[in-house]
Amino acid sequence: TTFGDYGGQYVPEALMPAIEELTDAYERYVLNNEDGFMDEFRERIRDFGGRPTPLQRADNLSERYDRDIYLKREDLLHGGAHKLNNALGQVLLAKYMGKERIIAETGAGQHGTATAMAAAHLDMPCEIYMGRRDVNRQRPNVFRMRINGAEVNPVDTGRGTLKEAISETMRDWATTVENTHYVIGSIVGPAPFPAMVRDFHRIISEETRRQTREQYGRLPDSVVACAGGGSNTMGIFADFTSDSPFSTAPDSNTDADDDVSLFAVEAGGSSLDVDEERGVAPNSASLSTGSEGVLHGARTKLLQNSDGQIMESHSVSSGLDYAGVGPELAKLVDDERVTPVNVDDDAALEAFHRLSQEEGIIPALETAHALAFLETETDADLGEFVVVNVSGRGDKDLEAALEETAQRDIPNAPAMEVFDE
Amino acid sequence: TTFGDYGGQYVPEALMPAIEELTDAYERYVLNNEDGFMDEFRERIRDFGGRPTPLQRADNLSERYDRDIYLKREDLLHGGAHKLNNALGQVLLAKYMGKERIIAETGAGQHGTATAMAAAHLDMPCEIYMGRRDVNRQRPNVFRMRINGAEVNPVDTGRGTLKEAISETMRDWATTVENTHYVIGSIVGPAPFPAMVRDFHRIISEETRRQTREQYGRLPDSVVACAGGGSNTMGIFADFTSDSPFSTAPDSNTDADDDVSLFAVEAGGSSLDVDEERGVAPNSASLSTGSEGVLHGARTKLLQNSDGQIMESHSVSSGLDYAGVGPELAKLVDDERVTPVNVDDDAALEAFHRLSQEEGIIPALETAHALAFLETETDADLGEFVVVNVSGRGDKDLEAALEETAQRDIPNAPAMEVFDE
Amino acid sequence: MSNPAIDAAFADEPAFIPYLAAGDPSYDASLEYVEALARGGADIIELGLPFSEPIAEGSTIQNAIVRSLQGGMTVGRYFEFVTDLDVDVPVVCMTYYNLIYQYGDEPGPEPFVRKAKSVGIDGFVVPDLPAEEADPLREACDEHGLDLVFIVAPTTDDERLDRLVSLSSGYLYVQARLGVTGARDDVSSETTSSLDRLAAYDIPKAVGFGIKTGEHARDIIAGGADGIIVGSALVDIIAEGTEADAPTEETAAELESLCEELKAGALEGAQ
Amino acid sequence: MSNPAIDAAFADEPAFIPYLAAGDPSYDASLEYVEALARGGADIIELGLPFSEPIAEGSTIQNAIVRSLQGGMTVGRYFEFVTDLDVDVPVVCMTYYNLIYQYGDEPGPEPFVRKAKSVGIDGFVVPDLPAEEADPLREACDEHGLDLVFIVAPTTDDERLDRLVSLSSGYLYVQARLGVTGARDDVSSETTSSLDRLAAYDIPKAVGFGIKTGEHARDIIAGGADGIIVGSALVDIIAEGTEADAPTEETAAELESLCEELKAGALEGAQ
Repeated sequence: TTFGDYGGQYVPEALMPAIEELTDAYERYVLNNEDGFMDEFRERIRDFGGRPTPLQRADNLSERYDRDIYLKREDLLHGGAHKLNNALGQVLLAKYMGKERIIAETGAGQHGTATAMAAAHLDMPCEIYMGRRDVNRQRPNVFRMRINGAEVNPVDTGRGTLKEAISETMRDWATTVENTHYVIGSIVGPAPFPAMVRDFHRIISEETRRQTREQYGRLPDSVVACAGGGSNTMGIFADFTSDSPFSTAPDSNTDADDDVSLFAVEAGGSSLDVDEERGVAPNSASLSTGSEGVLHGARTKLLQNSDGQIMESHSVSSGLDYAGVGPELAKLVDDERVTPVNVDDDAALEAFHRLSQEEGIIPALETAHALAFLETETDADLGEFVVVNVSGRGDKDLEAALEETAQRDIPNAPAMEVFDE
Repeated sequence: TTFGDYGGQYVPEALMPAIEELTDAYERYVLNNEDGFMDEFRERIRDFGGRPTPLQRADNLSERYDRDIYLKREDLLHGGAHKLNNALGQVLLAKYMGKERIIAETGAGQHGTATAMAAAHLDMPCEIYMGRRDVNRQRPNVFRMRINGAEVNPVDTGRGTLKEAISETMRDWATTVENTHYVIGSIVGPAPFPAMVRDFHRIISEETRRQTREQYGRLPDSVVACAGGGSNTMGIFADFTSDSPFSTAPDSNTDADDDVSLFAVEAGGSSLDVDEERGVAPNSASLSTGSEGVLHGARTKLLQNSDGQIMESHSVSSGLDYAGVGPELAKLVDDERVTPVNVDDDAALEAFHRLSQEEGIIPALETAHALAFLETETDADLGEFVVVNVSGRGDKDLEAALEETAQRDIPNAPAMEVFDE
Repeated sequence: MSNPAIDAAFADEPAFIPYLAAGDPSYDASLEYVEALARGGADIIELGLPFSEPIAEGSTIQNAIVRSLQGGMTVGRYFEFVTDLDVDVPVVCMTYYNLIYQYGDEPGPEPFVRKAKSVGIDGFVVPDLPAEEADPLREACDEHGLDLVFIVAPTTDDERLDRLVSLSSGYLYVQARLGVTGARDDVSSETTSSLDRLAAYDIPKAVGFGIKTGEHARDIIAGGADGIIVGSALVDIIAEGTEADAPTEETAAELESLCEELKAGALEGAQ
Repeated sequence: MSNPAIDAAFADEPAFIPYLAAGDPSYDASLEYVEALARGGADIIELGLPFSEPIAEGSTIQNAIVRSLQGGMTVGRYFEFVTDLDVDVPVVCMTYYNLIYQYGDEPGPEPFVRKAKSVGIDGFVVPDLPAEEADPLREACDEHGLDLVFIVAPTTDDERLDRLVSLSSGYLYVQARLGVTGARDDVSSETTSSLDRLAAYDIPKAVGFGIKTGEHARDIIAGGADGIIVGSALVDIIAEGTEADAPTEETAAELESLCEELKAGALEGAQ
């Protein structure tokens, strides 16, 4: 249940029996494919989700950076992001476990929409908790969840954002644990969630290994992914880390894998400095600047003040705006297997426009961070052959990206005067 | 250049040399794969577009209708609809032809966004004409085009909708024809456009044949697709029609194919009656109710008054809201190879909510028409094994669908009171 | 085989061919406007029958078409209009093919041509009908003795040109530049080279697209044209008059005056 | 090995254990409120140290935590608060593990426990610390002679129960029902069955979650509990007082009065 010193199960006693039950189900169904669970998962994520997603050479970026840049196109997964891998896996697992009801938290709404889709697909009642402020800011995602038949429960406590929604979902679970599964949205939370969520997302890594070999003849020199909670990150890193308990890829070769550099790109926000007085970190770079602590059920790296109170994080990308990070990723950083880097809001917006204009793919603002790293990284660490995980599409971010762009001096921003009349 | 009596090239003389040049390029590159054009197209539509798209069994619909309902998931193509097949094919062809600039018309913005993406991907300057009213109604799609680097030219003439945008694009082309390619958005227009656009979309049909055989062991009993202009329709029908000049599928079997029923589902709007006085048809059912005439470069079935003036069409789905239809589809209907049917706005909205809630896929309102046909079709004509083309996803339609739903009594509409506060 | 009235218009001096959309902005006003063209010296009148999807027109004429349709113009009213029209110059009907194709009880263009003949129309210009699709209309025109005028564009190559000339009767409509109809400020060098290419063909060449002043008219005739076609510059006067709600007579007088200038320019070019 | 002060609280009669968040809504007011609990008959006080992510609390206590943090409560101020507090009953610190873990210069819970001991705290309840993660804190508590109270839930099975009882000192916090903290209107049948299960264990059982009246308190003690824990019903009084901007003394008097009722109910249940 731990990754070195990270991980664990810091949850109320009332939930521990559910955690034990889930651990048992994880081992049986996910790790041992009991009743053909993983076969069914793979078939559904293929036919319903649209896997495998392509690995695409980005011709124009490759020319720009004078390296072979390949994009792992998770933006093409049903729902528009990698999120469905996990949501579908967990809802299916809940079904195998005999649960009758799904709950989940959501911030900007991506995990909520993925969970609502998976629950509709598998005919499971579903309720999503979402902060009132997020409900008001993310109307299209609330529409999507409602249209998919999920209940959306606005959370009015506190500031009405993700952290209140997580607490509220935990509370629901503490009350309904006997018939309800909590579909956690990232590789965070108490064990077995971080390992289980990774194992649903590791299909990204598995495909990337196969596709790089087929299309390029070898594994990449480096893999770049954005990291908030870190689910897309661990998804594409998983089979490149030699200590993955799930690393059963027939082509796995520990020596060669260690040559593949892994870069986790965090949100540098507006600054890496923190305002301890106000409890605000104007970034979400917990791997780069955080310290060890306990949040939402696990020990990991956190943005916290010296008392241990959790800081309010910030990023132009709401999906990266989280004060913690998956415990396995924290461990891999300590082990120097994964290199944490970060880019600021401005660089991410510039990369958002760059990929849109040069490759015809509008990325999620989360993904734009990974792409921005290509621009800032001028030395040779990336090597000749780089895979970037395009974790999601940017349709959800259009308004936000244009608003944030308008407030800044982004050199490649498109003029929007077409709306003037 | 014709399909029986349909088709042809009713365009100004100034454009005829470009049409001849395009015809030549179509024959060389598309039909004869000169310079490996089709190989490159197939590789790019795979890696950039995300083909093949899955053929998914819809478990809950299958149970509801007591047939095997399979969904061809074009909604998972990059951009969210089948549109990219054509846009990418034509932009690539323009590149092979040495053109330096792309123009296109767009109504609701789907073809414009697909063209903008393809042009960015292939590094071609791109301008999109869009009626002023559509610009104001479809802001997210205008954002997407601008973010992808395309110019968007609002058209202020007339009512500011699709027909004015088509005329304006024709005018641009008439001025710039020597260095510019006009990427037409459906299987309409002068020859060779209808055949060429079909040939870029027929990959849908090709995959469907292969996937039905692999997953079900045989071809389907029927194929159902919505029809506005008809590009997704001909895309999935193409290889099931024995007279396709492009029907080179190695497994093709004319006898067996003729057993596959093909249903083109048109927008019945609010009524099939027309208001000749006001020149308004409250539907877009040109195959079912239209008559032969000439529009936008081709002879086809049209909604027109007795003088031959084109009617203002209507549908809850802006993508079906067109007074004409592809000439090949008109021919296939006359030949009784394709059965035209129609469903009204209410049935389409109900089907929109049904697929969303029961299968976890929010369809485009266009697609919802195809799905609505399953509900109304109570006799056995569909057979046991039905493929429905899910031509696009409904993210673009969320606001419109909810607004239209709120104005009607749709039994399965979700309550939206979550927004009340 | 061409219409004698149209042949006559080119016989002695350069032909001045103004265009207006019938019924712009109303039936009665339009009658007066078209008659003003004749008073201003028109040798042939191109009279537009408005179609709802005018893909070959610039915004000036498109707006005229919208005004005319909103004013109640229909195909039936158009034929009445021609009947009511009191001019003694040939009238060429300019419209899109679908209106020609739909008319009457039988499919095809013949009923429309027959009716046109009966109301005194002398020929047709159909901007969306290239040589490839023209046979049925050409046959109907031959049957009834009407001219069918084809448009030659700067992009038209020599092979197409031969074919267009062989199909065309009355005159050739020489498109002065790429693009759509609309008044411009200069005379295109494309015009000159088009006329050079056409010199060898024994058919009157009338140049259109972009002519707005007597000076333009003069230069084009001097460059070898047999006639000039002017539409947008005249329609602009109606648009402004309609916008300003000016008296019909005032607008008609302005039309007449511009026609006189254009006609004079053409005559000067022929010196 | 448990803290004698806490043992004493259960020695003769049922223990009444009220909870408040320290610093809610301000340091000074909160001091008066907590002292009012003692005057109202508290045998032990559970004093919350607010954490920014209180995942186990219902909205009542979550809001109290927000008020307290906004009022400037920190870990350092909490220890001052306990020092300043003038009560003669044992104080149990209720907080989340991260604050315990972060305190001091060395990682781990020992510095926090040492400091807690020095200001007079007698024990801990840590809602997000299950048996699985409790060893370091258990050891530190043993070293300094403080109690560590574990929560037993309706979902806790017999195996886990054995382990929790073996780890717990002072008393067991018996969660009366599934869910989170918050005052309810009825006594759950889960409570009764939980108490039956626990009867065999030789450790005081204090029941919490949902108790709001003297009648509840009576029923629960009558059902076999050794104590009652009441939080939300008391916090509600502070929330209302804060909302109404009522004088501190008035709110303190209400708290004292409810404590008296609860204490009386508990004593009645022990008859």
